[in-house]
Amino acid sequence: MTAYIPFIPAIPLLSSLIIILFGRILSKKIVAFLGVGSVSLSAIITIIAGINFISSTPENGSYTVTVWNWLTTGGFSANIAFSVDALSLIFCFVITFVGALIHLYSVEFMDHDEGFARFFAYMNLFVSSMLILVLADNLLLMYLGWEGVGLCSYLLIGFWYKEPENGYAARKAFIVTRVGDTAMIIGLFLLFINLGTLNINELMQQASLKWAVSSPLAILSAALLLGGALGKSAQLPLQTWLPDAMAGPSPVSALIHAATMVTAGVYLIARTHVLFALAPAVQAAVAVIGAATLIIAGFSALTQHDFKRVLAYSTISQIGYMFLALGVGAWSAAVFHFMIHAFFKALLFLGAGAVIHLLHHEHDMFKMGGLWKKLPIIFITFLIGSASLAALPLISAGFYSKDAILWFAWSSTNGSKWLWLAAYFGAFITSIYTFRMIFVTFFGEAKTEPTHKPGKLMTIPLVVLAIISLIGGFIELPENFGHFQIFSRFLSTTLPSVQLAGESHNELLFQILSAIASLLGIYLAYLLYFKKSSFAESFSNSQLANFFYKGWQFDWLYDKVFVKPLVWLSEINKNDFVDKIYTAIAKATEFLNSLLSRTQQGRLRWYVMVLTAGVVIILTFMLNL
Amino acid sequence: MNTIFYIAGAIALLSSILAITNRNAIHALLYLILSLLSISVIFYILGAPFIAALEVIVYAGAIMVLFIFVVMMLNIGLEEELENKWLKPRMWILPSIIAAILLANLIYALRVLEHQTVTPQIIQPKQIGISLFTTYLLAVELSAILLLAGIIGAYHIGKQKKKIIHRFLKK
Amino acid sequence: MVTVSLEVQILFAGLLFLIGLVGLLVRRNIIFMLMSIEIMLNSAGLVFVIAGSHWAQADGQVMFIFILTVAAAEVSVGLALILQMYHHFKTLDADALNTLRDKNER
Amino acid sequence: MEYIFIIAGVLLIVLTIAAGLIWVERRLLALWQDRYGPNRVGPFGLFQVLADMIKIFFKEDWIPPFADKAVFVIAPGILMISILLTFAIIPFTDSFFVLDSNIGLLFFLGNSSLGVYSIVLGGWASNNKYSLLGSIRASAQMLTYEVFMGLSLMGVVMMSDSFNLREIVEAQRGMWFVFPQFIGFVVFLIAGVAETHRTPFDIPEAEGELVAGYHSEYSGMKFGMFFVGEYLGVTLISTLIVTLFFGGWLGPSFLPPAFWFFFKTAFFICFFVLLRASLPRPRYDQLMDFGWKILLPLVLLNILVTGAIILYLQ
Repeated sequence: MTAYIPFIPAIPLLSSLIIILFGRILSKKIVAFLGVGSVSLSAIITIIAGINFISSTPENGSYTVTVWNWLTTGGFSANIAFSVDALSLIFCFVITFVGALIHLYSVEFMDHDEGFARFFAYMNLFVSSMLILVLADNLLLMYLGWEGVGLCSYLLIGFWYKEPENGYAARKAFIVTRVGDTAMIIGLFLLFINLGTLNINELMQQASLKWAVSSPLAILSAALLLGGALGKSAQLPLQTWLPDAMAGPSPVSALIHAATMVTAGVYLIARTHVLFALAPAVQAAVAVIGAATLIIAGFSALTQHDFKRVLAYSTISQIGYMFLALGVGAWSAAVFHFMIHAFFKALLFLGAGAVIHLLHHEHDMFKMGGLWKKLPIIFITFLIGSASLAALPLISAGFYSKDAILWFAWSSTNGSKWLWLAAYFGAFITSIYTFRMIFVTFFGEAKTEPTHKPGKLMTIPLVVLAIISLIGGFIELPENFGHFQIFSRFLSTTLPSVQLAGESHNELLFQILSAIASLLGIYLAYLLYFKKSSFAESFSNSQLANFFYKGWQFDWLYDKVFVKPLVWLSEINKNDFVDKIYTAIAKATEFLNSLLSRTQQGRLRWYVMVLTAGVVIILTFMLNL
Repeated sequence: MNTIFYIAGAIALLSSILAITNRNAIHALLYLILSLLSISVIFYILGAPFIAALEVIVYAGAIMVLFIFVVMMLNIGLEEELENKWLKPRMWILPSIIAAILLANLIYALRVLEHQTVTPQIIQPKQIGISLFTTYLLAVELSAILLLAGIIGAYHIGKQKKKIIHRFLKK
Repeated sequence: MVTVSLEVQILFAGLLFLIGLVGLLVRRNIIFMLMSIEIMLNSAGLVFVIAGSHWAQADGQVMFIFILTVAAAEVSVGLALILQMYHHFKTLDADALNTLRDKNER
Repeated sequence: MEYIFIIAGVLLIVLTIAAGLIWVERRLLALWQDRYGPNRVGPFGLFQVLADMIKIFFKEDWIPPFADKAVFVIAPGILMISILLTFAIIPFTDSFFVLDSNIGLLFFLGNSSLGVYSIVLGGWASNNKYSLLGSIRASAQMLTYEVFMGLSLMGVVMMSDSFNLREIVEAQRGMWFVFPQFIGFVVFLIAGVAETHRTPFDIPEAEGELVAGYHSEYSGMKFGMFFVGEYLGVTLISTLIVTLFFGGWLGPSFLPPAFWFFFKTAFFICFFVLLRASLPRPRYDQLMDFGWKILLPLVLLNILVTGAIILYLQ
């Protein structure tokens, strides 16, 4: 029954290998068929696995499929083993389903690109790595997937490598996430040394057995893992790479930098939630970081001109929501928001990509406008996605997921009103910048003409995702709204449910409040950007806006704090004074060598003489002693 | 028989000394062959007739012919003045000292033998053959490989590239 | 058969070895060096045969056969090398083969 | 004392035969090549040998001034000594032999390998380029053919279980080894011709190209020694072929064993002369190729098969 699980990551991997090896000789059709087909096949298998899982859920909530023993050394052993539970199934579903749609979209999007085969090879490799990441039953294998997605991200950001800036963005993404990855691998070492295993289930059991709540080791290891999660998920203070990562093709942004890879941090924290529960301080930090990130990124999104950069900051902000949810212990709310976010953000990126694609690669929103008549399907789907992002009440899926987070930020035991306030304010900003995007791009006077209508391959994924973004929220309804909670029940086998501080609060009040925030944001955007209020003009020219536009100057800060001192240090150490010691050793050796080399004069007889004399001397001593 | 031993031994030592001091390569080789033949005599009277025959066939008959062959091919042997330049009397000092120390060591070590006399028995070729192909079978195989390597090595090293190339083949 | 004492026999072999050794150390002509090596090898074989006849065992003579094998291989390769050397350096001077020495010194 | 008589007898017989062969060969060559041989001195030219000997003894014994004198003088002696010594191990009859040695065959091989020196040194000491070329050829040829001369005899040794020639003859009472060891016999015959460097393997002297090769500087009795040495070699190889492959002195008892031995030997000597009379001389590289590429594998195969059959029959 479970034997097919390994095929979920294996099929894209195989397809990737085939395309890498034979990409040059295969025709575009075959490459496209392989690329899309493999991911679709994985999606089908995932759905079958999901149905099987629901119909016969294992007792402890997960089952493991061991493929083979990867390595065994000393007391350590790691298997290539895949663990299936509700959490990984949801992630798998999102990855393969959204992945398949994005692949389909890419067939048209990348049609005229010379790197067509290369693109699909990377994408398939990415899907495979991401699936390994979420299915891994031990942290080492997970780390393999973790680095695999990092690699694919690097490759795909720099996909159009002929532009130097793209390469720079790719390197930036790689290096910044590397900071987090380093913390994470140290965390893995720490866990292994103290708990003796990297198998996630055993690890969680051992941790809860051996470590008390708030014990230093628990805090340290949770903090280190959090470091990895921050890097991958572009959270404060490692968020600077994601906006630049938009240099990659739009499907890449949709799949990697919105839907899947950047949520790996969410997955990691959810997966190791036991550890975080043991370290309340770190968990609180998660919440605070999430809240801070969502506001900072929201403000940045407000001022961007580049279509995709708005969405990138929005992604950072939305992941901030997920982190907030994780931080307050609302695990299932975080995962729910991840899923919904994956749908609508992929939709938004694909829509934005389509617009950019059709407008001669024009990225600046203010050079677009009036597109709603010319590209109606894209407009409608984009509007649905935006509604979801802005959490338009009742009809959008985003409302339900974000509302849950807002509610738990207030009401859970770990929550506080400050967190709620931040999240609430964030939601308000979200709806402003979302509809700023809509009004600027799709309304007003037309500035650029689209070249042609999008093809079927591009519109079908948009429509499908739009439908899901509309109805996806109904699988999890708040308690006061019919209390229809398939999703959290499904997840409850894996993740604990949120603990509420008290029952006294009225959930409905909060829903109304967030609805007001959302609608108010939309109205404000309407005033500022549809009616062209002069305030918008003056604001966008202000210092503050520039500050926000530059992403709160984090790049500048890092340049001053890390890069410049390092360059300065390297400069003063130009002559490598530490090396002087070694040079001295080398010089001394060289001198000794020159002494010795006098004996190496190339005279055979001299060598024989010395050899013989040596033997004679030794023999004399041996005989007489 | 002891007399034969002493005579053959004396000839062997003398001809060896002449071999290493001679200026002429062919003469030296002849002295060396003489030395080998007298050692072969010693082998014979020590009860090793097979080895004596091998010494003559292989050592004196084949290996030394190779030497002579090479010396003849290089057409050397009449370079007395060069050898005189190479063989200055003071060159003998250090080697002689080393040899003297070694000889002293040898004599010192030999005192443990305490005048043991030997009454050798003749060992027939058959015994050697049986010993070779049972106890030392592996060593025989290894020597076969060694000889093969020697053949190939000598062939490869000794091969000379054609120095004269046809003018059309020159660059 | 021979009744010369073992001591004298081994001394004889030892003297032969020393003659070869001195020859090896003194001669500059590489052919003579190879010849001296042959003398030494031969004397080593002689000791084996003496020992074999002392204990009336075939092993000593077997060892001599192996020495013979080694000598044959050594001489064939050695002479091929000498041929090459002569063609390369136009001399048989062993001291001429010093192109691998450290040129910076001396 | 008896010992000395035997040695003297053997020497006398052998040398007489060798000297007589000079006449025999010339007469036989004349017969086969349809011309006159020596027929003036004495009946049938029989005293031609004597006349030649007188001439050779009284000729000026000239040593070239550019020659290496000592080696020049020693060289022909080595040939004579090595061949004459080998006759010591030939069992002419059951009781008439010089040495009954356990390593008889090895003694022959050792001496034949020493015989090379005479030609090599003779050619080198002459200090003449033709002589040198001849001796280089000779050393290469003899080294080559010595290898499988020794190997070709190993089949015989395996079958008779001994190096002792008398025992080898005794072992042929049932059947001459020429039948089971036919390959060995053929190879030994060819190698024997090459060892004595007679036509067709007389490349070291090759009058046409090397003006008599290694002995072109020799004259007088030294040349005579080379000359007689060749006939001694022919005799020696013939006696060995007879001893090793044709049952030695064995034969029907109505005639003495000595007769059978000399009869068979005479047959092979005549065969050698016939070879000279009928075969042309091959090229040098053909000779070497033939040796290494045909005879050597053949001999090794012979040893392998013989060993396998002996093992099987045990």
